[in-house]
Amino acid sequence: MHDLIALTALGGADPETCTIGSVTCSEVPDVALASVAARLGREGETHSALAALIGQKAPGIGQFSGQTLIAFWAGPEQWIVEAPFESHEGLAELVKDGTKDAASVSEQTDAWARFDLEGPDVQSVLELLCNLDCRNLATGGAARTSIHHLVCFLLRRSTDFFSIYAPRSSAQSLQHAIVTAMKSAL
Amino acid sequence: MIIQHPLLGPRDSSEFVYLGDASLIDRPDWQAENAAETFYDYAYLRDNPAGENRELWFHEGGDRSWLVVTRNTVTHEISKVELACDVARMRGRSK
Amino acid sequence: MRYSGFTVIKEALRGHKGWKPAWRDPEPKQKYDIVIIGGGGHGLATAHYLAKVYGFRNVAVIEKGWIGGGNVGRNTTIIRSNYLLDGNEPFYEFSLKLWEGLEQDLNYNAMVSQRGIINLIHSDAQRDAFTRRGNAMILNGADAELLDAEQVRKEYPFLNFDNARFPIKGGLAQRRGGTVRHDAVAWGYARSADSHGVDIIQNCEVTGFHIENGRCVGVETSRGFIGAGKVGCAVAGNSGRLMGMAGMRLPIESHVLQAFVSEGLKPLLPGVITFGAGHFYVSQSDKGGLVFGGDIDGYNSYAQRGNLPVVEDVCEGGMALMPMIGRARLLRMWGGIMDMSMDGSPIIDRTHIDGLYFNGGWCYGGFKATPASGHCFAHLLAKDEPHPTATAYRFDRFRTGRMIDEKGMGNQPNLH
Amino acid sequence: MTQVNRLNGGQIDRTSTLNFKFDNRNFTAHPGDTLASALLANGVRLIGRSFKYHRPRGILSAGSEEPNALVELRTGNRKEPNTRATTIEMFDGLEAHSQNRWPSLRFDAMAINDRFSNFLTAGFYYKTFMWPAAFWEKLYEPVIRRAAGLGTMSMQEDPDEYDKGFRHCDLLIIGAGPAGLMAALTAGRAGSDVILADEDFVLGGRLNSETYSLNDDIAANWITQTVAELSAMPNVRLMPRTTVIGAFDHGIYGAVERKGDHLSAPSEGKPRQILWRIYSGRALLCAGATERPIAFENNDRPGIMLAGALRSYANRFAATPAQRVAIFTNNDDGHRTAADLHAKGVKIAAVVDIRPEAPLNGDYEVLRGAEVIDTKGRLGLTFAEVKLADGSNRTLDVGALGISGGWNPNVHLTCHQRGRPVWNETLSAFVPGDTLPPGLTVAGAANGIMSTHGALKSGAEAATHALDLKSDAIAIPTAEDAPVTQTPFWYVQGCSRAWLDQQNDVTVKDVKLSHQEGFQSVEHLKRYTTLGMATDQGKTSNMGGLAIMAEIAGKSIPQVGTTIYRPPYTPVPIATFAGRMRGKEFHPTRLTPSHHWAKERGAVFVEVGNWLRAQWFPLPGETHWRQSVDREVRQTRASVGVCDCTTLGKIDVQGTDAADFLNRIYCNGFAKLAVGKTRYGLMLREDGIAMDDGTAGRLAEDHFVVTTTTANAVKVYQHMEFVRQCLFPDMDVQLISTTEAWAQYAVAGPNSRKLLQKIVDPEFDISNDGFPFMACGNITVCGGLRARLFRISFSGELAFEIAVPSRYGDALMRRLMVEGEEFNVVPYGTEALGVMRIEKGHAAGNELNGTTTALNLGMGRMVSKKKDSIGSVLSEREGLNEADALNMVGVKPVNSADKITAGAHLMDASGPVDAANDQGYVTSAAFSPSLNCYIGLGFLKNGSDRHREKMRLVSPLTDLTVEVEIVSSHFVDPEGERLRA
Repeated sequence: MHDLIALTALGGADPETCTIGSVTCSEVPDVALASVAARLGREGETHSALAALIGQKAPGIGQFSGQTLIAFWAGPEQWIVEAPFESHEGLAELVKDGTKDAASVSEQTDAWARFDLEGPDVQSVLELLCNLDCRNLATGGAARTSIHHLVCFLLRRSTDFFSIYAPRSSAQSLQHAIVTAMKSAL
Repeated sequence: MIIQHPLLGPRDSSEFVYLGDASLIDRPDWQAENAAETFYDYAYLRDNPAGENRELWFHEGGDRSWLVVTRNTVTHEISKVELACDVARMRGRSK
Repeated sequence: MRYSGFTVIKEALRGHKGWKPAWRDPEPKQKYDIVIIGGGGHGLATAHYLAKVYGFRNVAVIEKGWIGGGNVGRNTTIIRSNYLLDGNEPFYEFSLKLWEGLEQDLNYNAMVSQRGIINLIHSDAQRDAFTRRGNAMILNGADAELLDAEQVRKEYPFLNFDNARFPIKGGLAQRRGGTVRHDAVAWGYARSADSHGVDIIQNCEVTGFHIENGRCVGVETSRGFIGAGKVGCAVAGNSGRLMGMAGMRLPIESHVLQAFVSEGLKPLLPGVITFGAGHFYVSQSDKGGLVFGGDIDGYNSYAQRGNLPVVEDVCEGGMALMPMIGRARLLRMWGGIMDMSMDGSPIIDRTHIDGLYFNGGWCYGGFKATPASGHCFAHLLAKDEPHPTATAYRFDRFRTGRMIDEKGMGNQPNLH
Repeated sequence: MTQVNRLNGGQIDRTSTLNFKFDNRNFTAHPGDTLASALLANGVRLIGRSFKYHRPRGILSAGSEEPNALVELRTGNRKEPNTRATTIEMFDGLEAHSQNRWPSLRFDAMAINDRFSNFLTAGFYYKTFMWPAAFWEKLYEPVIRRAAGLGTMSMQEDPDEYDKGFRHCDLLIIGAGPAGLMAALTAGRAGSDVILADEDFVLGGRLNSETYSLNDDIAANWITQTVAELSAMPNVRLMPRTTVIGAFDHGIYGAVERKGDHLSAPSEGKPRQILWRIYSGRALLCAGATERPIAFENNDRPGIMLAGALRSYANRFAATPAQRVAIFTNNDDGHRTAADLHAKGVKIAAVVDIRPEAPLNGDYEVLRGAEVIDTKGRLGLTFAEVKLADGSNRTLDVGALGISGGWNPNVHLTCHQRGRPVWNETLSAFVPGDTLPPGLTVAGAANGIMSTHGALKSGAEAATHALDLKSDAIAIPTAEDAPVTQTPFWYVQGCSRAWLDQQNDVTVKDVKLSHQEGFQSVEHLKRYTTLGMATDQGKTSNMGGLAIMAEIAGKSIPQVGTTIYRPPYTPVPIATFAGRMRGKEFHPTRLTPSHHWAKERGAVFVEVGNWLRAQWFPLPGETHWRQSVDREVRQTRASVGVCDCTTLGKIDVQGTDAADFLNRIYCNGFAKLAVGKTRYGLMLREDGIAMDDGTAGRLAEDHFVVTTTTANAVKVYQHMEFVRQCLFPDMDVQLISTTEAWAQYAVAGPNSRKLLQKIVDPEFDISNDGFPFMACGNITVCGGLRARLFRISFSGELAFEIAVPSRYGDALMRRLMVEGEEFNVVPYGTEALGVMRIEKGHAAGNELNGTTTALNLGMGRMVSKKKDSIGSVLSEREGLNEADALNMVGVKPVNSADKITAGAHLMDASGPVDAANDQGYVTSAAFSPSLNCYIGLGFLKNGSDRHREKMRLVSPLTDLTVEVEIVSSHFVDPEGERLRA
């Protein structure tokens, strides 16, 4: 095992969290990510391979599904698989083995910084951040949209619980935007 | 403006990047006799209609699909939105 | 009648009874030597120079609405000649020189105000590019000055020097640049052309060209057929629509550019400022309004209105550059339709149809170009050969690969 | 000072008193007041000065249409010029100053203009100030500019914060008057998602200013009940203090919510205002109507105001401008004002009604068929001169005069998509036309329905219709339903200095002159006289001007036309449109994986697009950046250096057609590239001009890693997706950006291999044979961490680029520094990177400037003619292949002490220096520590054949002329032995 120490997207050894009013924003570094894109004409195989991986039907447009391993829709015939980092640092390899040559797989673990937004008033924060109607993004929904001029993924995990994936290099800017929105709204 | 994404539903046009006339899909044959002329026409001349215009938008802030949007350039009314890859195939493009 | 301080006083003392209409309202004649389509800045300027410089009096300018209602009446009033490429710089410098003598030439005060323009520099690469440009300007006989950050701060201490995302590292200044009262340009040219016998015909829309065996002999209009020895088109924004009537496809797309004005404020901006790291340029009018603008909306449009994203983008640029304007209020926003050409440069040329001439593709360089555009178009119409400063503005440059691409954006009009 | 003109009743909270200052005088007010109502209550009528003649100005209206009562609100860096006293919600400690006057409001020296007004008529400045030419900027203009303008800016940064937000609804209701409230009730009870926005701080609109009863109860009670019911609905969002400023495409509305303007300052972290982008299924305009004045001689004195405004101040704000008041009207509404004021104990001197059959009233005198023909009072109204029906004159001793010329529907938002209002004869006013913004309908007075009952009913109906509700229509409260007809009466015959646009000083006389000089189209009238161009955008003046122009031209008003209104409905602070994107937050900042480490090292950073990159790493004792950069270059070339190049775009290209795809994207061939190899690639735009360059490494048959320049990463990805989806949809290719996933470092210099061998796991052979120049592959480092290794060189040295997952980037950099100590490893920044690539003659952004071709860049032969690639056809155009085309060359000073600067132009060794003799230009220049002199790269006509030619490098802009020699662009190791070592 190598001996290099990882930093979170915000540059710390440990993740940051911030609570204002009823809403908490926390940085979540312990996820592994891999993208899966079906090869031309191999969509069916990719769907079943994906289903085998996440133990559920491959999520449709704008959806995510799974338990330990979760897949969310990223584009036409393209998904991102999410798994606990500790147990799945080599996720891309695992997914590759699962999909064989039916799909193109790329490691995306450190391409993204994840922030979880949780709390009863989360909607009043989100309406200051993103143009989508997050009230209508059902639980289990995944959307790719622009937040603070950044292209992000937005997942609704439960009524008051959203995850935002932002480009890792912009983590600090996004965190600043989220926190100022929280101060403003709460 | 709001673009009715064929897969994702209504999205604010600020999520998209505009390229231009959908005729950019019809790239000429590079080996044709008059390739120089057809490529000049393809690259530079536009119908630029005052009315319905078929145009290419890229969902940069979304699912990275290229769309063909049929939009009225006088009223901005959008009457049709298609995935560009479908349109391209319909127009006989392959590989 | 001749305008002067004296006539103003004289008229005041006799109850302003003597003021005559600035231009006549004639019925169209059967035929003119030259018919110019488009009563905007460029069309009216063309008529003025045709009459005054090239001696053509039997000329008509036909306008579908009211003169000056197009882009000359809806722009940010900036004049400058800070261009890089050989195809452009001599032309825009010629234009600036014409601006400098405009009041006397027209006997009309269009308030040409050479209070200087500064293009700000935010990176070393930008400085290199602006240095090359400044040198090109000087080599073409224009004025240019390279400023460092401290020199800029001296002139504009209220810009964001200390908390900027993209620090100001200097600027390229052209002291002879400035602003002009845009409506007055149209009125001044119209009045002068009219005084030289040109017929200015408003509310007269062209519905078609009359082309007989390859030659254009006149135009069909909402007020009947008007015969013409030559027809010149100067309808930027609507070039595609008009030339379509002659069966032409152009290397042009029509796009909307928004402009903005604030409430009237006491003088605070000495000159024109262009933000180099965002889409924002601003000046202050004589009435005190901050006149500012930014990028085009970016999609083909013939609607003279834009949308919120660009408004916000422009104001973000404004606040990033000069945070002291935060509490100034945006009073009005409007949109103009730009001929966005395939290399960002204009066309002044014959068409494949004899007797039919074209002037367009000005992108958003149109207003500052008005005098030279009119002069050069008049030259082409009068002599059937391009004016020396406009030889590069040909249709065939795209076919032959001789584009004049200042921004290096290629054949994508909305990037120029 | 006591509130001498405070009346009884009203919606003000007398239980608490607020202190405020106007022009440094102390006054008191109550919650519920506006600055305007408070000043009136305190007996203040004179508030400001007009734009051109500096005439004394008071309060004309009680709303956002106010042209006159503009003040500088607040002080210091929160000063807001041109703020309407009529919309300023009173708060304790409020401070305001009058503006556009000097030295004082009561005595304004510039009022001299008024004496010369006869010389300063419309457009006079177009006719003079032309001689001598030079005097315009120097003399005339500065005087004009100082006289013009209104308020002054603080010139300090706005300390407040602003937000932007996005809201979605089924129905957006604009205006919370009777129509708006009924619409909200209807839609709300039906369960629709409703937003009700109103610019006022209390809901109820005009009802708050009237004394009608609803359901035989006072209107206030009905409003309270209704608002209570609406607030209780989870599906209804009430937005008071929110102005809907514009109707944009596809049901998007801009709205400005004032969160902090009624406070002395916004609280910590809270915004002053929020710009909302409201996405509406349908929208309903219930914006009411604006009263219109009548023009007569000297109708602009403080104390002369709209009759409906007088009524608002009396009924809602319990204030009056004076104790003796007269009314001048052409309709019954004026009488309503008289009655209400009388009821409040204000003395009505007379109601002057132009109509011979005007209704009479026992409580006060009504002068039928009479007109106000002049007024007196220098700083405020003292007398009104009335011409009676019998031709005789009578002077009314009054401190205030209410004017009513009828009401104009507020059609503004219906015009925002260039729809034109239509003329309504009964109202003699413009009402919304049939080309409304799609999804918008209009109800109530805004639609020309002037009675309260009509407004309530039309609001309910409009909502039902817009949302297509099952119309079990809800009960409409009973209310007055008087039929409204308005006979047009615009100005009193024979008047000349009668004000139409009171802010811009446009009089009836100016309109006549404008017509006389041929400026007869409405747009010409506006632009020539500036009518309606003031901060109120002509809400109270346009109609009058239009009507008078019509009369002079002998046309009907609709024939003359109307000018359409543009957004915003009322002026909006520029900061509100900017929101949070200010200062350092103007754009997101992208940090590299080694950023925090570099900061520790004291690196100097530079903005590269949105990235922050280390520019150089100064050491103690280094006083000039050149010392640091030269050291970094020398040390790298002598031993080994490390540079963070994560910012280069990285795109994973996979699929069975990946190689084919790259063949189309790049002008040079990729099909035959072996697995485990990397190749330089040049990308052209379809027009044949170079777009970007980079490398593509083949990790597997069906997997390439493409790198782009930092600047073009986004553009190139977009382009590749276009080619994939739009041009070759049946190619089996998948793309994804991995730029951020991998921390990538260049390790360059003769000892780079030795350094890497210390961290690359032993099972991977990176010797020259095992891992030759341009090799690439997946490896592991530091005991099993997955990594990617490329043997490519931008510096010209033996070099590698190594990539590990970003989270380990910081640790890897630190490790390289530790392991490299024995080689005296040096971190280098973008400056040293730039110097070394210039020494090596590699093109970069300055050369790939969007106008250069492969030929210009010396790569003409790379453009393969044997395959179809983007740009190959058009790159063959004659204009791009001329004999004297620009070629990239190296430039060296003949005298090695001379400096070479980028942006300078190349001229022949002798002859004139001008554009005609321009031979080319230098794109990049730097001091080369390796050659110990300045060097440059540039483009020169036919440069490839002109090596060793002596030329002049000139930069008149920076007073530089240097004798230079044209050389090959490869200054260092031209044969490339080092990078193959």
